[in-house]
Amino acid sequence: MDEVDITRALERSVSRRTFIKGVIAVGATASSVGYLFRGGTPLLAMPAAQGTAERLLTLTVNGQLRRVDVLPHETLAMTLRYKLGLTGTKLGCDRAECGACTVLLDGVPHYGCSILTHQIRGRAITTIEGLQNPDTGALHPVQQAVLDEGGFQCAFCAPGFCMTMVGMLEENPDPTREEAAHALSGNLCRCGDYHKILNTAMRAAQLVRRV
Amino acid sequence: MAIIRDMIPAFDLFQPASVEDALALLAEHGEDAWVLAGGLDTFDWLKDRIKRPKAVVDLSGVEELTGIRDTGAGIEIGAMTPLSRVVGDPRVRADFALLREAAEHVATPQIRNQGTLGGNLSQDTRCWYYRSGWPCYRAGGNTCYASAPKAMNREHCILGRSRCVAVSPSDTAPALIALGARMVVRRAGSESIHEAQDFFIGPATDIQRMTVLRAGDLLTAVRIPEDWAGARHYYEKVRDRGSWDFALVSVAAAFRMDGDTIGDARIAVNGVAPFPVRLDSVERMVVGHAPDEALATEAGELAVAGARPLRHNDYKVPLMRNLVRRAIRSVA
Amino acid sequence: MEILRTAPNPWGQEILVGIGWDLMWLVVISAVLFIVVHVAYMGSRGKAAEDGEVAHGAVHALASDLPEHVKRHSFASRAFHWLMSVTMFGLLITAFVPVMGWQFEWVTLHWIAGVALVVTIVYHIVHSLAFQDFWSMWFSAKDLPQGMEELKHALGAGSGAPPKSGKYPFDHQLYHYAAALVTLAAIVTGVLMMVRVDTPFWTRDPYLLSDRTWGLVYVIHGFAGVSLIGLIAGHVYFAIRPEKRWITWSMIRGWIHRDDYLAHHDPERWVVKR
Amino acid sequence: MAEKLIGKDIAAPDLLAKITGRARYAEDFRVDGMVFCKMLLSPMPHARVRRIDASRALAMEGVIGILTADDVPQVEPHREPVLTNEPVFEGQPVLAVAAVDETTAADAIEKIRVDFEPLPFVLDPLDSLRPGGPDAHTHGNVRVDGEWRRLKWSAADFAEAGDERLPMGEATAEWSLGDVDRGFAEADVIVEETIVHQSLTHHPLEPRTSMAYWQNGKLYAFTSTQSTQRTRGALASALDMDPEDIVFVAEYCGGGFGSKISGSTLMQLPAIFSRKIGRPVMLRITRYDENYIGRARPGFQGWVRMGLRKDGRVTALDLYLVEEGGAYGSGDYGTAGNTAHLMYQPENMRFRAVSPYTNTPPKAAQRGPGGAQIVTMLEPIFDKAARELGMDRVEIRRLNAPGPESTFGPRETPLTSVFAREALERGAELFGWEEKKRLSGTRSGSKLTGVGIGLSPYTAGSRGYDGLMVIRPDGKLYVHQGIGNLGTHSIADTARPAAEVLGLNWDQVEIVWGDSSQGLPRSSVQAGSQTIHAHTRANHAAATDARRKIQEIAARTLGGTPESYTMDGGRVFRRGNPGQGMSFAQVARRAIALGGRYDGHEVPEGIHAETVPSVGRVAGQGLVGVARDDYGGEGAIYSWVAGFALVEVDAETGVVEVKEYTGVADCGTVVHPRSLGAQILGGSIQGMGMAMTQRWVFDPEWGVPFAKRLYTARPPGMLDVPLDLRWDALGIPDPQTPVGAKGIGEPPVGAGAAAITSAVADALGGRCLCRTPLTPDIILAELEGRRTFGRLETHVG
Repeated sequence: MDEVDITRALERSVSRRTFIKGVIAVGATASSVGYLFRGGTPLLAMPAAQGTAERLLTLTVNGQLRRVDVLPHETLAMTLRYKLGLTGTKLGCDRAECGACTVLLDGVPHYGCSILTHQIRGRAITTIEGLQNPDTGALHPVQQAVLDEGGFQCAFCAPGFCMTMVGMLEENPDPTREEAAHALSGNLCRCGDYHKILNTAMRAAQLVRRV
Repeated sequence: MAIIRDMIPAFDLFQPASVEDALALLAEHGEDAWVLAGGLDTFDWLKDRIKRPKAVVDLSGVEELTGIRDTGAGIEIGAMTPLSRVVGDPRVRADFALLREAAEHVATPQIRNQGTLGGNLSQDTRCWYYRSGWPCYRAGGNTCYASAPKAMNREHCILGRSRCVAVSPSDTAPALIALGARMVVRRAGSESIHEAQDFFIGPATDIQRMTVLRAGDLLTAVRIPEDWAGARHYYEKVRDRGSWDFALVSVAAAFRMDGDTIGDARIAVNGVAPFPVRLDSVERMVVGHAPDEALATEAGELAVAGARPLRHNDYKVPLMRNLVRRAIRSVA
Repeated sequence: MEILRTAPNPWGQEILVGIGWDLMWLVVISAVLFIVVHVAYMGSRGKAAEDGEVAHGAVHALASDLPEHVKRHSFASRAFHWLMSVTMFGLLITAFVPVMGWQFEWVTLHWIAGVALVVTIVYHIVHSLAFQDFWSMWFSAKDLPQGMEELKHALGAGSGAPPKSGKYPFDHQLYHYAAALVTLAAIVTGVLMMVRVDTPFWTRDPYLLSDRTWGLVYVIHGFAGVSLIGLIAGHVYFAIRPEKRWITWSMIRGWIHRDDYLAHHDPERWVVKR
Repeated sequence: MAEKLIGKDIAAPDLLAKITGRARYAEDFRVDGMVFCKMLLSPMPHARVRRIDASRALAMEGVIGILTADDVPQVEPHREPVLTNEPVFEGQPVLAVAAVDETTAADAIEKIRVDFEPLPFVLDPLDSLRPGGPDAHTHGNVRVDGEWRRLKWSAADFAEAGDERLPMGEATAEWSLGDVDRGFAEADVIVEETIVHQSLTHHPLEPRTSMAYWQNGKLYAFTSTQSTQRTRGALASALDMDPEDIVFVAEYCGGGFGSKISGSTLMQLPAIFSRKIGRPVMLRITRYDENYIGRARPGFQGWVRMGLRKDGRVTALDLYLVEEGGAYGSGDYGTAGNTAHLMYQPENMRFRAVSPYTNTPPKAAQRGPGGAQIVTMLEPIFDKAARELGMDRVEIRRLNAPGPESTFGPRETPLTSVFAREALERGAELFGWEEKKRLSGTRSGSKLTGVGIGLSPYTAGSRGYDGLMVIRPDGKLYVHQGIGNLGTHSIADTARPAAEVLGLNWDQVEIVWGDSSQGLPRSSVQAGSQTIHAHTRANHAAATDARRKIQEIAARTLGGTPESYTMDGGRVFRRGNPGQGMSFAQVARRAIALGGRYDGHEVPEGIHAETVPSVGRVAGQGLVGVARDDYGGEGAIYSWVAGFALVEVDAETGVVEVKEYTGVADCGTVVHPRSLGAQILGGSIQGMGMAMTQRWVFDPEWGVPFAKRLYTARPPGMLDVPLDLRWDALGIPDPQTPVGAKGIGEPPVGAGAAAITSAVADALGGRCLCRTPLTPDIILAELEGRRTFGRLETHVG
């Protein structure tokens, strides 16, 4: 069945209540068979309950439109890592505690492990893979600051910290060290590299202000 | 009960775009429905596979539940308003700084970006026995594991216990009580308004709920009247870590001064009982007096009168006493 | 319908937690149905009045030297009965009203009522053994045929003149034993359960018994509790039925009229001192 | 002149990958046909599996197979099996299920019915030592000389101690130096305390995920591990295979701190499972799993008695430790005893210890195992003695710290170098000790100020490993590193001496790491803070070999003696005549042409058997430098960190705020200053977490742990550490190693933790709480005189 037809069929099955509609993009869908949710039902084989969310979503990830088959109970971190191959977003705890999965939704840091992909339709998702300028290859000031300061040790936390820093600088490009510490307090670094991470944040702020 | 605590089991996801539709869905699915706001409490339960709702009603698309507006007689904050928006709101900042401070003490920046005011108020307790899926009273079983003679209960209650000894985890709750807020609760076909302190219920009333909300109910908004706008206030949360930690004890207080004496006061404490505790008797005692050290001491002692600590949380008695003292001292 | 509630314990073992509350509703609904049916049945037979009423004043040969008021219950017995019923109602209300949906802080009231019940029961046992005719509540195999007749009449199903009983009719005896058994079960389990409740006198210890044993204790307590709903509903219903009022009054006034004595009791089996 | 590399800040070459999402950690690998497995964890702390019924799970669509204890290598009961039918801690993996996706695998696990028979369990080692106390294993509660024993102390042992002092029955480990009784007789001041150090989980941010598949009889294994080549060896020996049949990939490791030294037991699981079902298997370890199998630092309950003369010298130290052995035993106590001796150099010492097994998650080395705990516990007690003697705390430490002639431990081991006194002096200066100690015990409002010192030694090196490197025809030096990449930047930093020996600029150096198929040399495990010492030496040796070969090739090609050639910037040339020379690219091609030992076709004598096939893998790629570190040396290699902290204790809430911290290291030559600073401060911060917040909590009735979440286990976050953090290093080279560098990973942990315990005791007027963690409840209860739990109680929460 054609994708668009499927979606229309689904829409018809939805009751008259006003439910959020997935943005329907024309074109081929991303692989609807991810690593994560292959076992159960393939797309649309499962009869949807009245009014339930449709599974085919179009997400804006790092400036690109990506079509994905997303199960209702799938978290954004899982979609990114297992459906879209964006493994830069890490799962440190999967419980909104460590911050390794931090991504930006419309520029604001969120824990990717603790939000359903279905909850963020229409919002722009930025992951660590999206920081570098895709055309020029130029690093984001935050990334440059990491290189300048030799930031991070094991760096499993690094993508999350970088995303939080980007979000922080968007809101406050001239933080004090203390403000930066507060802004970054939702990310854990088990290597205890907080000193260098704060140096990096301050350096990044400098670079951002220079741009 | 180790076995497995991973991967959310399947559910049907409903994403209403209006409160009416949300209420209709909740009415339709009754006990099988689960309200999803910011999800920070929800996903723990689901990933741990302990609570298994059939239908999840996601409120993220209900725009009318988000936002802060001036009602003329105060402000109304939509239940789905993210905590960071509450923190950043100029009106809250100017007139209800107590709420701003409390909201700022919630967990982490990311959680404040995602977590909602309604969710912070309605979240379930963090008792680790209950959260481990043990069949305690709160989970429908016939015992409390946390108050057993050798149980680990440093974070449990010293007041208000009734079979269950868990504590309310909300940081914003005591602030809203101190500000005299009212909670707007709707269900299909009706609306009710609750004083903040009555919104939270103890195990004596219903051991399986933390708030008045029953299946089918939706907390839609919090109204803060002008009464305490611009009042002097005190907020303090004592926790083990500087972020991502619940209060061991927290205090929120609002004061109106009458010259050198306290003209009016509202004081609430959390982390000490299964519900945020409003200290009416302390309020009555301090009004009309100068907030000197003697009054602060007396207030602290009165606040903890009747406290019954468990094996590992005796420290909460002096901690609560001292925080109430500090609150009184703050207006000296 | 949920008869027993189970849950995995902290080690993942499935344990009993208590009875299913559906049982409570089952008993409540059954009791109401029974009463409704019985009222209708009795009404249709129009027997109530004639069975119960005795023409007072008729001089009876045997009655000449009987006092007009035959003493049936001492003050102590009546006091016990009513105190016990207060505690029993207290227990039933604090146990089941919250389950039915009206929430309040029931635990403390419940255990206090339970303690009061235990006190009254202990008093009753001592009193009945030491000061009362213990055997008047007792029946033996030879009493059975007569007892069955009495039972039929008690329910309004008998024909002809009601058979005369001893001091306690057979239905009372049966009821007493059923109630005693169930109440004792509730008391024994309830006293054990006190260990798990915080009181001013001790700190709770849920680990006195294994959680499997506790499950049984809860189930027995639960069954006893819902059984008591049925027993007490029946008791109250019959007590207020018109044909039984003469005997109900005796629990208030302490005596029955000489004529009721002669009409309903066998003087051989209930010997009244003249 | 090529740049000087040692002592410069150069970002590690893998950093860009780490901040663009390109760095692949174990969970980031994907293979066609890959399936997921999930584990069923024991719900009981000690049990026996009677029956497993997996029929409903196996009937599910998408479920591929099951792996049980019967499918995995059988090991002796004191060794941790991959899966078990007799779990000895709650959360131990019992079986695993593979399915096409994770949700199906998790659903399948729930459908499996396992009939467990509960067995007696014990959480507190003292309970196991009580008369008639339970044993954690059915075989006994301690192991002595490789044999199980049931060690029980007498009721009299317990009665004698009372509630407030550690009972001390028969020990299983004991040593003495001098005569401790005589030492106490000579002492003018004697301090005595009972101590409790809680167990705490490692919690590396990356859980120990593994993926594996088989192809043409070879195992391809991807795992999260601190070491690379040595983990391959561990995996091979566990699976009884030739290491050369494993392609082992571990490019990045998201932290280990001792918990992933040579991988983990569970890294075998996907390999075994994959062999059984013929599909690649991913075992994504969750934080929940990690709690149980991710290892923990063992806790101590102990007793210490210390005697000092008026002049401040420690005359006697008597130490008894009861260690929580966990499910599979632990040996931190040994290092603890040695460290205590090393720190204070007591004239007489007695050490006794016992380490009963307990039904708690397995223990393992955690950054500074044994040493960190004992430094944390002893420093405030030592302060107490200083206070009684009226001596300055820096001074008394200087006085007792070891010097160049000192030895330590029962075997009276000498040290290669020690500059502990200098570290103290430099730390005192940088911290402003003289000025800040005046704040000691002062109160401002509700805040009590305290200053503290932690002087912490730890092992810092090893000898005799191999270096392997190739100069390829592109003219670049490829340094092959068998060590791991866990964030210490060692893969790059230990290569710097090689570049310097060969006169290369850093951009002419490439690092080859993380994939055994590329040919990696025999290396140290990346643990024990050895790497910078061991592998600057090994790479120095291999580079020296390469240098010699380059000189020989130059001499062969251009004439003259090898000695007449020198090199710089990627060229070898005649001394005094830079024009006469050849590029390294030319040298590499020439080496390939010459073959034999030049391009690795001939392997030198003396290198490790594990390096030999690796040399074979690089043979022919260019000029091969390969050598064993034969520099030798005598004595133990130790680094030191002197930590200084200023804290404020809120007397009304019990909250401790660390305001300032300074750490100064004696760790030889500084190779990479910024990375060194990160180690000193990062380790210290881990120590602060240990001292202030982190612990395990167990319900004593069920033997089940809480504090399983990060927010309840409480590793420190950014707001829990001071903004004012300072570090420095003495930079005095160790004379016994050509580069002069000693390790630094571990010494800071004890320094950071002890500076806090010492400062908190100072703020409380010298009152030592003598337990960790110093959470607000414990401090407030102490201040208010309301302690409600036992002095020796562990796992309190």
